[in-house]
Amino acid sequence: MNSSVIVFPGSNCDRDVAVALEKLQFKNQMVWHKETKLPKSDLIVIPGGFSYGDYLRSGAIAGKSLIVSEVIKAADSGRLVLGICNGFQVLTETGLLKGALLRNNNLKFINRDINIKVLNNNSKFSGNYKKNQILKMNIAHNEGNYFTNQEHLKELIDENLIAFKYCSKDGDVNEDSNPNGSLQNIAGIFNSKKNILGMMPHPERMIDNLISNTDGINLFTSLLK
Amino acid sequence: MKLISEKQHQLNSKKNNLKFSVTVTLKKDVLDPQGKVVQNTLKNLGMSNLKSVRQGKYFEIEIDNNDLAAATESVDKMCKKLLANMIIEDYKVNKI
Amino acid sequence: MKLISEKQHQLNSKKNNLKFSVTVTLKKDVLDPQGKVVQNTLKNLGMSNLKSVRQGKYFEIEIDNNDLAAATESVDKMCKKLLANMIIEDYKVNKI
Amino acid sequence: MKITKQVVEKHGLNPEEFSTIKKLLKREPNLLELGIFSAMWNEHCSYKSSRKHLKNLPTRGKQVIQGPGENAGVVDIGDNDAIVFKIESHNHPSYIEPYQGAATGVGGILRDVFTMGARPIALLNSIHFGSPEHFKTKNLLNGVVSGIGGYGNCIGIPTVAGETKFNSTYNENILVNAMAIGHAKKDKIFYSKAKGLNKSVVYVGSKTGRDGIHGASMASAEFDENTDEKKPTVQVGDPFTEKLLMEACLELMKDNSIISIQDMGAAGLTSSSVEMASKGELGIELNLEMVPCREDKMTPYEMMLSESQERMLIILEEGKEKNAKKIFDKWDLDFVIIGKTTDTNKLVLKFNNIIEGDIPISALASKAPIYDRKWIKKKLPKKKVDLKKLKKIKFEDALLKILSSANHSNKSWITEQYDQMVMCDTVKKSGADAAIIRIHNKDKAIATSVDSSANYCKAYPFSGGKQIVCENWRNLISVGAKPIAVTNCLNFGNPENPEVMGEFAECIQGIKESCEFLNFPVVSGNVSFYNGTNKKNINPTPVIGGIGLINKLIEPIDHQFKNDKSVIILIGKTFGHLEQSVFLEEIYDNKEGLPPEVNLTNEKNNGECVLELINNSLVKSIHDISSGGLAVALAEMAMGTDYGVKINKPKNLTNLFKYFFGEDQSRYILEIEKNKLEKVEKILKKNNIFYENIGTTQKKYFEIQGEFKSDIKELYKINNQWYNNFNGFTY
Ligand SMILES: Nc1ncnc2c1ncn2[C@@H]1O[C@H](COP(=O)(O)OP(=O)(O)O)[C@@H](O)[C@H]1O
Ligand SMILES: [Mg+2]
Repeated sequence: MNSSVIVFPGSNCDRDVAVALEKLQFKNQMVWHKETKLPKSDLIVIPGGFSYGDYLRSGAIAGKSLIVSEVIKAADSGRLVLGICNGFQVLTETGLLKGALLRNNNLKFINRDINIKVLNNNSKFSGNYKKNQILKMNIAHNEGNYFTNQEHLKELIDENLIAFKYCSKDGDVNEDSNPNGSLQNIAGIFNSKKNILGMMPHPERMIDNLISNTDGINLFTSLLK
Repeated sequence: MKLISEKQHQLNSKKNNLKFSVTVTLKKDVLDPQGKVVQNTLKNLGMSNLKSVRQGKYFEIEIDNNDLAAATESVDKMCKKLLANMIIEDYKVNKI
Repeated sequence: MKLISEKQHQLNSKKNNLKFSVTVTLKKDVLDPQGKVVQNTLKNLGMSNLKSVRQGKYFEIEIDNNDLAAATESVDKMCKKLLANMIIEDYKVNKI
Repeated sequence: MKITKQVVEKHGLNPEEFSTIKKLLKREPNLLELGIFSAMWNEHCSYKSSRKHLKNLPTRGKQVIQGPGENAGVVDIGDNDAIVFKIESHNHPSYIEPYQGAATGVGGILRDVFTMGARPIALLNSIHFGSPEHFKTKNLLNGVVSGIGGYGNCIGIPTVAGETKFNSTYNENILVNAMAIGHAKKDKIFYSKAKGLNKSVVYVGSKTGRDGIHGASMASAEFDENTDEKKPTVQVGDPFTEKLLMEACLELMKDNSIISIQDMGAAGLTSSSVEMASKGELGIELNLEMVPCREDKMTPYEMMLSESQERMLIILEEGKEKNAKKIFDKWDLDFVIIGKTTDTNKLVLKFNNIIEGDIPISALASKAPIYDRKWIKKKLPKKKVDLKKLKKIKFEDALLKILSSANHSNKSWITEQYDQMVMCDTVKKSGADAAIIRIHNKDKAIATSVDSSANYCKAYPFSGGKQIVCENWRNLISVGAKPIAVTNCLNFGNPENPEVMGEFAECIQGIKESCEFLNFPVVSGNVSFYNGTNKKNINPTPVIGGIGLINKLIEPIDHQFKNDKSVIILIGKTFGHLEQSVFLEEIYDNKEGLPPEVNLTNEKNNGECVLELINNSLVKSIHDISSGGLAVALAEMAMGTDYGVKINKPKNLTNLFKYFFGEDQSRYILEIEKNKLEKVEKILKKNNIFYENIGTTQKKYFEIQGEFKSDIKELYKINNQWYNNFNGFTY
């Protein structure tokens, strides 16, 4: 499977996700944001980091770059797009995913291992997980507080488009297990066609027991099916 | 008041520049954690009669153009295109 | 001008609230990395007659007090104590 | 402008120094030249008060590729891999503007590391604040922590370890020391020494603004009531641009274009150009009208003294300019040829073809003043603390009070604000005795930790200096690493005060003895004098940042208990030294007496033997005993795990508090599985190591038999609540 990782000035998890993709047998290419054409790829990844320093709003400026209009075209034609952390923020800024990511409600950057629950495993991205499986993931962000309007929230729920929710070790989804104030503990969502996934936790950080665990592997291997 | 602004305007015209202020604020129904924390902190600092704080962004934009209408329009475009995220934010443009 | 403000004042008095806007901006010679990036982006988006952008913070503050002088003073105090860092920033308070 | 006495004084130069300048120039300097002398001759750049003593530090070793004198130290870790690292202070700016001060401190030290061709792989920090009750502390603490995080997170380098301390000695002068570590190929290290004539001198990075003019001089002057006046010299950091600069420089370094490269740190363009020329024994000529400027109408004086961040100076090989420029264009950074190397041995500054300054390089560098400042030996306290005279306290109350104190509470509320995992090579992060960072794509790793103990150093600078090196060594050993080299940041008061100078000289003597004995050379460092206000100097606070090597990373080890019913072994002798301990400080506010002495022979033997045990996979978990003594160390091993301990009171116990809270050195606690005990004891005996078998792990409870028993969850809670109580709501 071919993948491309888009690199913006200020992206800093680009190498991490490329390592994960290659380790899991993707044929990966890095794509510099100034390029005007995407290489042929089945999966496009927008990595974490601080594109353009997160200045103005996180993801806002990257959302206006040339390559992103190509990503939008690809997404519209059904290609798979994964936005991790800053990538999720970029996807909301481009409108590929609805809603917005606000400042964490404690106004601090949070880097911590948290748990998420797989709400929907019926997607290209999550097929190798079990429904309601609890994963340990790592978050590292300033703006992960997902917000959307009531109408869209209803759509997310009715169409089962919430991919992951923050939860406790035992799977409780409540205020105590919500690290950043995110609406309904949302940690990741799909678009309505489920070919786009945006998520705040970093699956690429969870592929190696020496560093953390291997809970992120299934996200990448799901895609290989 | 008017006098000063006119004078400023003339001054600006000379330099061929117009200056605008833009404020971008979160929509009413969007939670403003920053504002809330500022509010609490101020209360803890003893500002008891504080009722509410909302926080937003502020921009000062200089345009190299002395056609006020055109300049205003282009600032408005900047807001829509980049400065404000219309899903969660409102903006206001003022000539200064 | 005076008239409006008085009327507003009366209106506010009823609600017993006064509202202020505060803008906090970086001092003139201080680097504004955010403004710089915003400026470059706008230019890249084709806003060719843009001369400069400086970014700052904006606050809307409601005070539960109908004594304008006292309220203004307390907002001023908030700026000095918390909202602005006087070493690198300036602030402005306006009654709105 | 006429150079009056006042103008000279304002530049921080005394009358003797000024007359030396006139002699060196054989004329009066103009204002630009005076500014340049002032920048180069101040403490920060010239090390004029410290140089004489720094010479005593051991800097050599088989593992050392580059010792002090370059942007950072370089050590060999085998397989053509090298580690580049350094620590630096940003104390004064951080006190004035905590967020930006701390952020630019991180930015500065990162540039020191990637200038040498290394990709930064980890950040550390040592931060010292005034007492928690002091009205400024909260704001400074929150600002500094978010500034460190703000910069490191944005640029994408994990912040993996550090230390945070509170003491009223820092009420008016906090300490913010940042350390950066990079990885380079041994055969591809870049230096600042210029070579060759007529080579292009290139300016890259951010534009020059009016910020930080006189910043370097500020860093070397005490605070006083007029500190406010110095305020506008704080710089705003731009981590985004630094990230671009870093990537662009590392990209350019891939081929052979660079002759010499130097970041513009304190004293900006001045110190970078002088340093390159001085090391290369060349001259440099700059055309200042070429300097990319942020503001209109900047003068040569402002350009030469600006401390705008995120800039570099590069000397390029002939013909490489075009390609190099392409790289910087790609990253949207300025790239301008602003001058050339010459054979004049002078710094010549032209502005629109008019010579504005002309100074022999040697006058700025090798002929800068060096002082042999007066210093006096510390008078040693004679008194021993008489425990019988102190109010009685229960063991339980003492332990809980220490665990809930500002200094010993859990610091995860800080470390969670730092991205510790980005780059995906962080094997052990903050919370461990030392962090472990894997070398990318390899199965070896480095360990790193920063340590200080200002109370010990205040009481007896010589043993304090010895102790911090050993503590750092112990922390590295405790994660299974072989200690290889250190960097150091020496934070002291006013060097013109003979007592302060004495503290400085003696601390260095202590550091020297330990480093020499342990083959733990100093490869880089930084001196920060004039920490204090209105003649009140801070306690001497040298900070040691150490690097250790783990050759084969199989089963990384840490200090958290792993199993039920393991045997707990205490290595090293416990005499019960309580003077200068946390126990006396926290419970009785008593700061009398001498700090514990380190026996270097025991230190080395114990450490090497522990390392042997770890390397033979005989140890389940391990923790060194530092401030707080045995009780606190045991609690730290238990908190956050499912296992506590059951400790037997020793038979020959003279005093419970001495045994459990004494801070005798060179000690470790080891968790050993029962079936491995025999093997372990054999190795310990073979090496003549003193050890005691003090108890076992058990589920759920932390217990000192007949004295104290608590659920470890309870201890954990207490250990974690300090910050929330302190902070409440913050901005
Ligand atoms: N400012 C900080 N930044 C990063 N890590 C920190 C900081 N302060 C404390 N820590 C971490 O907290 C832990 C405890 O610190 P400390 O008590 O100084 O450890 P030790 O006694 O082992 O030197 C260490 O793992 C250290 O890395
Ligand atoms: Mg330790």
